[in-house]
This record gives sequence, C-alpha cells and structure tokens, in this order.
Amino acid sequence: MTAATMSPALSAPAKLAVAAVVAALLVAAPFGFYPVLLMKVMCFALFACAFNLLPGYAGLLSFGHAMFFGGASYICAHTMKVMGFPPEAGLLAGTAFAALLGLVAGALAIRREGIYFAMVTLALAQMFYFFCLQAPFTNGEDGIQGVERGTLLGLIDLTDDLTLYYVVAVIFVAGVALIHRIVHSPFGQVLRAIRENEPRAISLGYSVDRYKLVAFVLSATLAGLAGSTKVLVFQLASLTDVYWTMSGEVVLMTIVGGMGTILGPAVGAAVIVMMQNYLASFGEWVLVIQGCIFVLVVSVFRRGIVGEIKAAAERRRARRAG
Amino acid sequence: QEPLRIGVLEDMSGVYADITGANSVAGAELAVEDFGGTVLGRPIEVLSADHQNKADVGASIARKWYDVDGVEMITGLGNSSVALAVRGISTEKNKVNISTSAGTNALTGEACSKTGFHWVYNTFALSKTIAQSVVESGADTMFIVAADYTFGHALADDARKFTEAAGGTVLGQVNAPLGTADFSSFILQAQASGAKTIGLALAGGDLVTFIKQAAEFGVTEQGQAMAGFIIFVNDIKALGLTAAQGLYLAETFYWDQDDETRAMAERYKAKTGEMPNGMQAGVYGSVLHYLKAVEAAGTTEAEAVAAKMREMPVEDFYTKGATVREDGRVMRDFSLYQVKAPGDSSGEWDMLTRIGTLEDGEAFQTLEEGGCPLVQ
Amino acid sequence: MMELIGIPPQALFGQLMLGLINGSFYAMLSLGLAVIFGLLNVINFAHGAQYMLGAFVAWMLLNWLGIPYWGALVIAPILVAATGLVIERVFLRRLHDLDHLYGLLLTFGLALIFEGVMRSQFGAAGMPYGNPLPGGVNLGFMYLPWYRGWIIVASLAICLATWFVIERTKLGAYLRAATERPEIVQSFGIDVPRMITLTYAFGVGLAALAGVLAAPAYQVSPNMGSNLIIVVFAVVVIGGMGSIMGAIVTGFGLGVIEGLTKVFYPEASNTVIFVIMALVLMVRPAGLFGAAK
Amino acid sequence: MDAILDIKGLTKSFKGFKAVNGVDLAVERNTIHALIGPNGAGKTTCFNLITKFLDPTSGTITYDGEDITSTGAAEVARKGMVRSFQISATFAHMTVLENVRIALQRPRGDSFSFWRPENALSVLDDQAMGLLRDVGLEGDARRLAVELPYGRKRALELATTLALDPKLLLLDEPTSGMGREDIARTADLIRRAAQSRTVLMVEHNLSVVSDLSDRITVLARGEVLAEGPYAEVSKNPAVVEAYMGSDAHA
Amino acid sequence: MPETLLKVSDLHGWYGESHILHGMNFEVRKGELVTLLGRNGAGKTTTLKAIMGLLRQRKGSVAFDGTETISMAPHKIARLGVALCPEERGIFSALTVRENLHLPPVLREGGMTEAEIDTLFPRLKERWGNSGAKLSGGEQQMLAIARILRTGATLVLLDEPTEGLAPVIVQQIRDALLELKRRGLTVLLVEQNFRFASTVADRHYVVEHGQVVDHMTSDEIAANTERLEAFLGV
Ligand SMILES: Nc1ncnc2c1ncn2[C@@H]1O[C@H](COP(=O)(O)OP(=O)(O)OP(=O)(O)O)[C@@H](O)[C@H]1O
Ligand SMILES: Nc1ncnc2c1ncn2[C@@H]1O[C@H](COP(=O)(O)OP(=O)(O)OP(=O)(O)O)[C@@H](O)[C@H]1O
Ligand SMILES: [Mg+2]
Ligand SMILES: [Mg+2]
Repeated sequence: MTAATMSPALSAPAKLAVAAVVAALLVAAPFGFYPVLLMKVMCFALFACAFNLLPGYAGLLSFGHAMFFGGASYICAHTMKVMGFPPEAGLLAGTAFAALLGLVAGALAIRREGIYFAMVTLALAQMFYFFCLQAPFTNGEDGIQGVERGTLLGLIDLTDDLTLYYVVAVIFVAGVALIHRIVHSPFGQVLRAIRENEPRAISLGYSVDRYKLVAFVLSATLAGLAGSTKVLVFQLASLTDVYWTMSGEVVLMTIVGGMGTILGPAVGAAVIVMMQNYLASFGEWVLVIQGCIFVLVVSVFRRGIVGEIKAAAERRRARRAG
Repeated sequence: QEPLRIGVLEDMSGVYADITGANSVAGAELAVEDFGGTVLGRPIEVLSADHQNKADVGASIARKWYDVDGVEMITGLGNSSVALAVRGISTEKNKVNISTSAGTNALTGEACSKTGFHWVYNTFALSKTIAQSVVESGADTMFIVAADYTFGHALADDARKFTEAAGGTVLGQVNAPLGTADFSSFILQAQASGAKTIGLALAGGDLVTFIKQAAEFGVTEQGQAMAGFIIFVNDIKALGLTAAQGLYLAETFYWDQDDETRAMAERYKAKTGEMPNGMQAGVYGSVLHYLKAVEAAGTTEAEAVAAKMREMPVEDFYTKGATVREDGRVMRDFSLYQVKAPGDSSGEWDMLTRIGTLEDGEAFQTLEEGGCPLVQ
Repeated sequence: MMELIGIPPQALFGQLMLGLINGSFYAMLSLGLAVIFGLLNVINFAHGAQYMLGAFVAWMLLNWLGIPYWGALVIAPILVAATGLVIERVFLRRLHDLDHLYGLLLTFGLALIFEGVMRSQFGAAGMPYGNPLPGGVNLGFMYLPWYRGWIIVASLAICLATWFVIERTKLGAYLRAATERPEIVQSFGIDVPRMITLTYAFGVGLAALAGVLAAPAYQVSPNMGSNLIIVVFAVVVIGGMGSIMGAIVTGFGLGVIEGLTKVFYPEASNTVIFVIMALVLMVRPAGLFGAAK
Repeated sequence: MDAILDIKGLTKSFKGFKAVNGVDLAVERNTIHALIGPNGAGKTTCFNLITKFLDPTSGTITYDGEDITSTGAAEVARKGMVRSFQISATFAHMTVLENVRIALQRPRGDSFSFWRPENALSVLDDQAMGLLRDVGLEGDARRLAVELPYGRKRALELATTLALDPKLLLLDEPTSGMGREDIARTADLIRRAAQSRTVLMVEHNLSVVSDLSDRITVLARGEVLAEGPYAEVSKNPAVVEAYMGSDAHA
Repeated sequence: MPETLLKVSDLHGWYGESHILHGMNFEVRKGELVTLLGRNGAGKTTTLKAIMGLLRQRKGSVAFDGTETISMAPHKIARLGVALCPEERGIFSALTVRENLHLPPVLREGGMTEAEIDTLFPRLKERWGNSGAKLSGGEQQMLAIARILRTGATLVLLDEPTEGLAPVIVQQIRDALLELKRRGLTVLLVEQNFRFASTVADRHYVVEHGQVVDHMTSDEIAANTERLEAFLGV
C-alpha cells in the first residue's frame, strides 16, 4: 500500500515538543469537550492505530478487525459483570482473548496475501460475528449491559467520567507509544523488509510467516485493548462492535488519517467519530457520506490527512534544500 | 421558563425504522399537542434521535441528553440492547425511562427500575398470546422455526411451554441462523412435519422472507397456517396480503378498533403517511401518561413522577384503562389477529381480523416469574 | 425405507435441489467477481450492492413503469451495467497502476453509497416483488415451485455460456491474455481499455442479473447484497479465482453443502462456508482451483 | 573429495513432465561450480529444489553432511545456503545500509524484539559499512536502494547476501541483462566472494563461465549431459550440439 | 535511397517523476535493420515502448510512414503496422502455444504464413497444445517473434531477443532475422550483445542517458571499435 518511505525523522527536540503539545491537549480537552465523546474518540483512535500496524507496516489489509475489538469487549464485559473481575483484570482478560483470537485468525489469514488476505479476514470476522450472535453469554441482541466501571486497582473509582477520562487517556497514550516502538524496533525493520520484498526476506533466512503472525497478533491485541477500554466507557458490549461495518469503519478511519503514519489513524478516528456524532441526525445518509469519503480519499487523497501534511512538509523541505 | 424536554430515541434509518422511527416521534408530538403544550407552566419540547441500533450510540445520546440537554424522560427505545443500555443510564442518573418499542423481558426483570417502565409488549406476552390462542382455536400441533439467538430461543421456549400448557404438541423445531436468505430448506422441514401451524420465532427481514417463500412453496394452500410472533401491520403491508394471508399475529393495537382509534390513526397518517402500530401508539400513551403524572406530582423529580405513574391508571385511545405494576409493566390487553385474504380487504390498510384477546395483562408473566429485584 | 441419519432419502433429494438453487447465486456472483478480478485486478466489493441494485431496478421497472419481470430480466442488468461502465471510466481506471487494495477500498465505498441511497429511498426493511411463475410441480420428493426451477436453469445457462465465451472463443482468448499482460495485447492492436470497461460492465451486469433472479425469491432490500457478498468472498477464497469453471463448480458445490447443513445442523448453516474456508486454507492455501501463488 | 552439496537422483515432475530427471551433482567445497545447459534444461528448477522453493518428487539433497530434503526454505537459508535471484532483489524503499543491516540482524536473534528501540541495531553499522566497502558501495550507504543504477543494485544484493556469511552461494544468471562493463565488475565480485566460500551458479555467458568456474555441469532435458572442467566439457561434441552451437565462441 | 519509415525527433519520456528520454533523434528507412546500442538503463527499452505507445508520458514526435503517433493509443499505433516483441517476451501462460501464436489479429497481407513459420521454427509445432508458460525460454522467444511476424506489420521492434538464451538458439534467431531482412521487413533491434548485432544490422545508433550520442554503419564498426567501447564500457 502507501509506501511508508522513511521520511527523515523529526529531530529530538521537535519530537519532545509534539509530545508536550499532545499531552497538554489531552489534559485540557475534557474541559472543552464532552468527556464521554472524547473517550469514545480515544478508544477508536487506539483501535485504528492498532489496526494500522498491519496495512501500514506489514502490507496486510485486514477487513476483519472488528472481531478483535468486539470480541475483547465481550470478554471484558463478561468477566467484569458475571465473574466479578475488577476493571484491570477485565481489561487484561479482554486483551488476552484478542491476542488468542489473533493467533488463531492470523495463522489462517496469513496463508494468503493481498486481496485474498482481506477477504479471508472479512470472512473469519463474519464467522466470529455469528458465533457471538449465537453464544449464550453474549445475550445475543441484548448485549452485555450495565457493566459496573468499578475501582481500578482497588484505588481509583472510575464512576466519575473525568477520572475515567484520564485513565483512558493513559491507556491510549501507552498504546500509541507501544505502537510507535513496535514500528521502530528491530522487529519493525524486518516487517518493512518483508513488505518491500518478501521472497528476498525468505532467502535471507527470515520465516516471514512468523513475523507476519506476530504483527497480526500485536495488532489484534492492541485492538482488543481498545475494545476492552470501550467497555469501561460505555459499560456495555454489543454486536455492533463485531459486525463487519465496524471492520469497514476502522479501515475508513485509517485511510482518512493516513495509512502508515503513527498518528494518522488517530486523527482519522477523531474525524470519523466526530462526523458520526454531528451527522447522526442525517440517519441513513451517514452511510452515504462515509462511502463518499472512501471514494474521495482513494481517488484523490490517497495519503490521508497526516500523510498529505507530511508529504507537503517534505516537499517544502526539499524545495528549500534544492 | 426552561422547557421540559422529552426524548424519543428510535431507529430512524435501520431495519426497525419503518415500525418505530418517524411514527414514534409523531406519537410523542401528538401527545404533547393533546396535553396542551405546557406542564407546570413550562413549555414541552420533544427531541428525537437515531440510535442506529447500536447500544453505544444510544447510550451516548442518552448520556448527552441527560447531562447536557436537560432531557427528563426518554421513550421509544426499539432494540433491546439500546433499551437496556438506556435503562442503566436512566437509573444511574435518576430519570424516567419508558420503553415502548423493545421486547426484552429483562426490562421488567433483572433490569427493572423504580423509574423504568415497559409500556407495550414483551416476548413472553407474544409467545403466550400466539401459542395459547392458536391452540384454543383448534390448531393443536405446531412446528417452530426460531431465530438462532437469545431472542428466538426465548420466544421458542415460551411458545413450546404455552402450546403444551394449552393441550397442544410441538412437533419439531429448527433454529435458523440470523440473516438466512433462503428459508426453503426449513420450509420443507416444516411441511414434512405435518404440523397444523408453523410458529415463526423470527424477526424483521427474516420473518418477512420466510412468509414470502412459504407462499411460493404453497404452505398455506397445502393447509398449514403460519403464526408470526413479532410482526406488525407495516410488515404485512410490505409483504402484501397475497403472501401473508392467513398469518396469525399478536398485537396490542390495531388502528381499526373503534372510532377513537380510527380518528387518532388518521392523525398519525396525516403526519407520516403511515398508520401506527402498537409501539407507535404506545409512545403517545407513554408521553401523555408521563405528563399527567408530572402535573399530578407537581415536580419533574423522577422518583416522585414514577410513583404517580404507577398510581394512576393509564387511559388514552390506545390503552383503555390499564394498571401499571410495581415492576413497571403496563398490564394491557393482548390480541391474536389473522391477516385477511386479499379479497376480504377493503383498502390498503384493511388487513387484520381479531381472533381473540387475553385481557388485563393476562398475557404477561407474573411478578414472581419476572424476577424484578425491586419486588422481592 | 432407508433413512439417512434420520432423514428419508426423498427429503434429501429435495434439500440437494434447494442447495443447488442457493448455489446458483454463489456461482453467478463469484463468476462475475472472477471475471472482473482477472482483467481489472480489482476485487469488486460493490458486487453485492450491484446485485441489490439489479433487484431494485427490477422493482422500479415493475412498479414505476409497469415493465414486468421478463422485461426487467433484460433491461435491469443493462441499466446496472451502464452504471458499471461509468464507474470504471471515472474511478477504477485511475487506480490501474496502484496496489489492488485501493480498488477494494474504492468499491467498498461505492457499496456503502449504493446501500445508503437505497435505504434512504426505500427504507431498510425491503419490499416484495411478485412471483412471475406462481405454482409448481410435485416431484414426489418435494414440491418444486416453477420459479425455483427457473433459477437453476437460467443460472446454469448463464454460467456455462460465460465459460464457453471465455474459454473457447477468440474474444475469450483476448480476455485471458489481457488478464496477464494487458499492454502486450494492446500492442497487438486490440482496444484493451475498452475491453476492460466492457468486462467490468459485464461482471456488474451478471451481478444485477442475479439480483433480478433473486427479487421474486427473496425480499428486495438494501442489505440483501452486503450479507451475501461476504459469503461469496469466502466462496472465492475456497475456489480460488484461477479458473472460470472453478468458480462455477465451487459456487454450486458450496450451495449444496450449505443446503445439507440446514438439514443436519441448521445452527451452523450460515457459518459452514466459513468453516470450509478455514479448512481449505489449512490444507490448500491457494484454493481448490487456484494456482499456487 | 569434500562435497558441501551432494545431490542424488533429484527428480521433479510437473504433472508428468520431468523438468529435472535423476540429477546427481556434487559441489566441492570452496570452488565455483557452474551449471549450464540449453533453455528449459531444468537449471532454475534445480536451484528451486536445492533452496526448497520447490519440493522434489524424489531424490535426496545433502548439504554439509546433513539431509535437507525436507527442510523449509528459511531453515535452509539459516544453515548458510543462500541464493540470489535472477532479477535483482533489494528492499527498494530502504536505504542501502538498512538493506545490509537486515541481513546482519537475522542471526542476532532479536528480530522479534518489538519492544526494543531501533538504535539497538546501530551496533551493526560498522560491520555493514565494511561489507559495503567490499563491493564499492560505501558512498551510497544513505541512498534508497531504488535510486541505484542496475549494476549497483546487483552489488548491493551481493553485499546483502554476503552479510549472511553464507557457506554456499547460489547465483542464478548473475550477469543476465547486463552490459559488458557490469558483467566484468560482477564477475570480479563473484571471484572475490568465492575466496572463502562455495559458489554454484547458472550462467549463459560462456566467457564468464570459462573465466570463473572450476567445474561445470551441463544439463539437458533435465539430465546431466556432461561434467568436468570447462576446457574439457566445451569440447564434448554432445555439449557443442545441444548448447554451444557451431560457431559458439570466441 | 529508400524512403524513411520511422522518424523519431526530440522524443522525451518519463516514468512518473523521472525523466528518462531526453530528446531522442533517429530514423529508420524501409527495409533496414537498425539497432539501438547502449548500456543498461540508457533508455533503449523505453524508446521502443514510446514508439509503440506503451509509455504513457511521452512528448516530441514519432512519425510512422508519415503519420504522427505521439498521442495515439497503442492499439491504434499497432493498427498502422507497428509490432513489438517485448523484453520480457510476453507469452501468455493461460493460452496454448497455438492460441498465443494466433492471438494478434492479422493486420494486412504480407505476413508470414503458418507454413513459413513452421519451417523457420520447427520446434513450435511440437509444443502446439502446451500452455505458453511451459515453454523453455528459447521457445518462448521464438514464439514471441513468430507471433508478430504473422501479423504483416511493416515495422518490427525487437527488444533483446537473445537475452538469456543458449548460444545455439542465438544462432537460430540470427538466421531468422536475416530471413526477415531478405523479405524486406523493417526492423528496429535493441541489443546488448553487440557482436550479435553487428552481424545482422545495417546501421547502429548508440544511446546514452536517453539521447542518441553516436551513429555508425556496420561497415564502420570494425574501424570504430574503440569509439564504441568507450560508449558501451569494457
Ligand atoms: N511450474 C512448472 N510447470 C510445468 N513445467 C515447468 C514448470 N516450471 C518449469 N517447467 C518446465 O521445466 C523445464 C525446465 O525449466 P527451468 O526453468 O528449470 O529451465 P532452465 O534450465 O532454467 O532454462 P532457462 O535457461 O531458460 O532459464 C522447462 O521445460 C519448463 O517449461
Ligand atoms: N517502470 C519504471 N519505473 C521507473 N523507472 C523505470 C521503469 N522502467 C525503467 N525505468 C528506468 O528508466 C531507465 C531506462 O530504462 P530502460 O529499460 O529503457 O533501459 P534499457 O536501455 O532498456 O536498459 P537494459 O539494457 O537494462 O534493458 C532506467 O534508469 C530504469 O531504471
Ligand atoms: Mg532459468
Ligand atoms: Mg531494456
């Protein structure tokens, strides 16, 4: 997909500055915006960033990531509500489940590439959707409702929206930081190499399927973390989050923000969630608008918001240098 | 004066939009109009939103309505997951919440609340009405086709129980996955069973598809009747009488009951072009009853209003005198209807004949069966 | 009388027949997908939506213009194919040199648009389309409605005709060649861009035709395609897109398997194809008829 | 004789067509061994079988005393048998340095470390630069591989391959499509690379073959037609007829 | 002197952002066999693609038999009588040898008949029903050449027809080329192997960095090997 050419990284002080601005914004945001909405944005932002690990850095477009997001939220909700887990254990259980599911689904899906990979993941996710629909513990259409937010680590009472907001913000930042680290790790290097030239990577002795699988599991795990966190925010888990439209939405968020950029998907998630929020009254047209955005982005705007900004900055730098 | 705001939260664009959606909002508006537009000196305002059948969307809207927009009561709530999510939030925020359009028994069971009401139907009542009345009408064997998830299983289990209680037998059951496009295989199985009635514990598009394909396979011609546990006039209209004729269904309301219902139905129709069904009529009733209770209580404080709502009998064009039980259940009549043959219909909305009625909440589960924690 | 795991053999025949009918749609849709993929290298995610459009156009022709089913059978696919023509010219052509996944994303967007527009115009619940061939015949082991019989005959004829054109004619040779190296075929003096446009339109028309065939049997609803397309994707993964005959055989075969599941274990009938897909991926990753990558 | 690679009775049939048919081949340690033969003789298929990109229908492959007939492709590469491709194979959008580093990184065992920072890899930079210097690419270390001219890409590919410190190097038509200048340079690289290693190569350019190889095996129709030193084999009338033709040479 | 069949003037070409052809100028007269020589990446293949219309971004002038083709689509150019045998041969694996051979439509009279192709490449008939992919490299090359000779094209563009071929087959192809020349076809040949080129061609153009930098006839080659080596490298 989009060639994530390594643009010369930002200088260290510039990086610090960006981090500081982001941190300040995160701390101040709930005083300007409705915290529940912001938390929703962060859950989806983390989901999209996790998703982006695959198409953005491993060249694998998954069309079934809802299964990890929604699957984790079911497990998190179930363990907290029925088994009485505290929030931290619920988050862990949901995330671990997503990792496991990622291992199984990934092992199957990486047997095919490109378009087939997308179709396989979509089909597997649909299968998982039917499983969730029929399994008794999910309560079918009713979903798992009224999950108590509880007390984090026995210390922090999460019933207050603002407290929860900061917890979610910490999870979000930690998740994105981890993704950044994954991308820029020795492992990330190998992923890039595989994406660039898979037969060559094999001939250098890399078992590429194992690397793809690890990337898949990491992506699934973090998507699961996002899904579990969403349970704390909305206190419920429902079929919506495992349905194929959710898989489509996360793709949309990612390409709108910029595939293969660390923060692009988060920006895309914010745009799409806000749009859905403000356009909710348009009902059925939301679908049409989303479709139009897909078409528009793919036709003329392929790098996404952050990608285009980066490209513009690079062009300017190049012009100044040359 | 700050207006009193009432929220109608329904599916405005999805699969339930036709049976709830716009006509639910119309119901609320008509009720406000008939109440006089003000209560306790405050103007009354109706907000509406689309929950898109997503629990988290519904929950976000409800929270925002309560936290930011000062909404005092939410009604409508078709789709059980949304209804349950909003029930939780309303209880937490101490607001009145009246579900007219959702079917889950849990709303008066484990999720019941002091400030929560379940206005129109639930799946228990649907099964009981259909199974009991159909067996009593002489069709004593049934084959059940159930949607393969909680909702379908619950309907099917209840239906089996009531069929047997009424002296009938269930000859077989098949669980059809949601979204099955082709039911012909299940139709063949139902035909092979030789049951007099095929009970359809399916919902929405699945039910409609089944009935249509059953007509193609000549199910009714070959002497079997079908009973749809949850189907509304709007669905029958979409199916057409040719395909749907002879179908049994359970409803709390039919527009062509008496002069009052006919007159009100025309007012709905003038607004949206569609006749109301029980859920949409229920929105009118719930809003009107709520406003009466606010006036009687002299406050909008939820617990006080809810107490008044339980105290006063419900009385409007739709509910002709019913009590409200402690668990929030409105103890209404439930009727079995049969779809007319095309030749017997005199107009596009003339579709149903009433077969029998379970009166005064007989159709609903008892308090003990319901298991509402408030009551124990 | 012998019973097979509790099912009398006659009943089994009936169910096999029904499976074949279901399979007709899988076959026609995966065939269209395969033809489009071959030449355009695009997985047409809008295929389900175009199938839905076919059904809707038939409905509109009937209810707005009074054109009956048999007319719609010809007109609706042509109209929908014409929209395909425009889509190829305006959007898909620009993606030619890019990663295939962009085509997938673009057509996914188109699918959302089509579904959204139809929903806003006609509601999500759907509308009925009258049966043009009421009645049926008792075959002894089952009552076969005439219309179901017609579906099998029509779709088999269409599938085989398509196979014949592609595998056995000169035009088909151009198509197969252009699938591999369009530029070289064009340098032989053949107008490949037009061929690509027409191929896309043809694939889309095939989907629309399946939609018209489906209209009287199922409900005409905006989401009739999106549920189906995911299953068809699984069918395509199982069969592999390598061969036209493979797509046809896999389509019909999986229809039959799904039909049998509805008898023996109905709860799994909508997942059985996905399970088979998983098994095939484990045993033969390239698909039953696919060439190894 | 010390054979690093010993093939016995290797056969591969594609739906009944025997592309490689009972080939016996022994490659002696620290020599350059060339595989030649007419088009379609089965040379590339042989390579694919040896490197496990294809599974043999029958026959055994022994590498460094170990039977690798049913070992996986990546596993074989890790054992020190590395191939280069007929078309140039680099990681296009990575820098020249990163290209080499990817190969150096593999034996370190931290390639799955997704939690470690990238600069954990900078310890490899010196070693990578050393390899680049060997092939004359030290000046291009920071350029993207895609920007290199053709001949330099081949050099980079070789540097990447050498980074694995292979014991046995398999080269499939290393000079195909090259101009004379690049051919000479590549031949020189191969000679240098072979100083402490074994090389098995397929090549159609006879001057390169005669120049470099210690030993030649001629394949024709999937079978071994002749084997021996170049001077000897090139005079074999069967080889001349099947491969070289009447006026081959100069 | 025979009239000019192909005249290329100030031809520029790009792949995306990279400017590859920087104003090529040369001409080919009817019945001639002309080669383009040059190092890897000089732009020889790109020139052929530009003439055939396969290079989308191109500017300047390419006149074929008096018709300007610079903004024509490839299939239109082909219909004028130009045929390309591409670098990577372009044999279709989904088609049999026979289908491959018969794929290009015959544009005009004067192409080779099937019988003539049989005598030139007897090997092909032996593989008649095989899939194109199952041919050996040399047979693929023969097929690619035979394929375009059937069409009766007046100008044939050959891109490195000898690459990757065993010496025996190179000889066969040389014989084929000489036979073509005898029939009066016009050929523009791209070659790395200039020893081979010099035995078949009338004239040579040397290409460097997307421009023609030198020009000589075959007779001049012997006298000018040094000049040539300077361009082509040693
Ligand atoms: N996948 C396959 N299926 C069927 N036949 C094949 C396959 N791969 C190769 N062949 C056949 O096997 C024979 C040997 O092919 P191979 O590629 O090994 O030849 P080669 O000696 O490398 O030739 P060249 O010098 O042209 O590269 C050829 O006739 C070829 O057509
Ligand atoms: N598809 C492409 N995209 C970008 N650049 C390309 C592409 N194809 C070729 N080039 C570049 O264009 C230049 C000219 O290539 P061309 O293939 O015309 O060379 P050539 O003279 O035919 O060389 P060779 O002898 O290697 O075949 C080269 O620098 C090459 O890297
Ligand atoms: Mg080879
Ligand atoms: Mg070239």
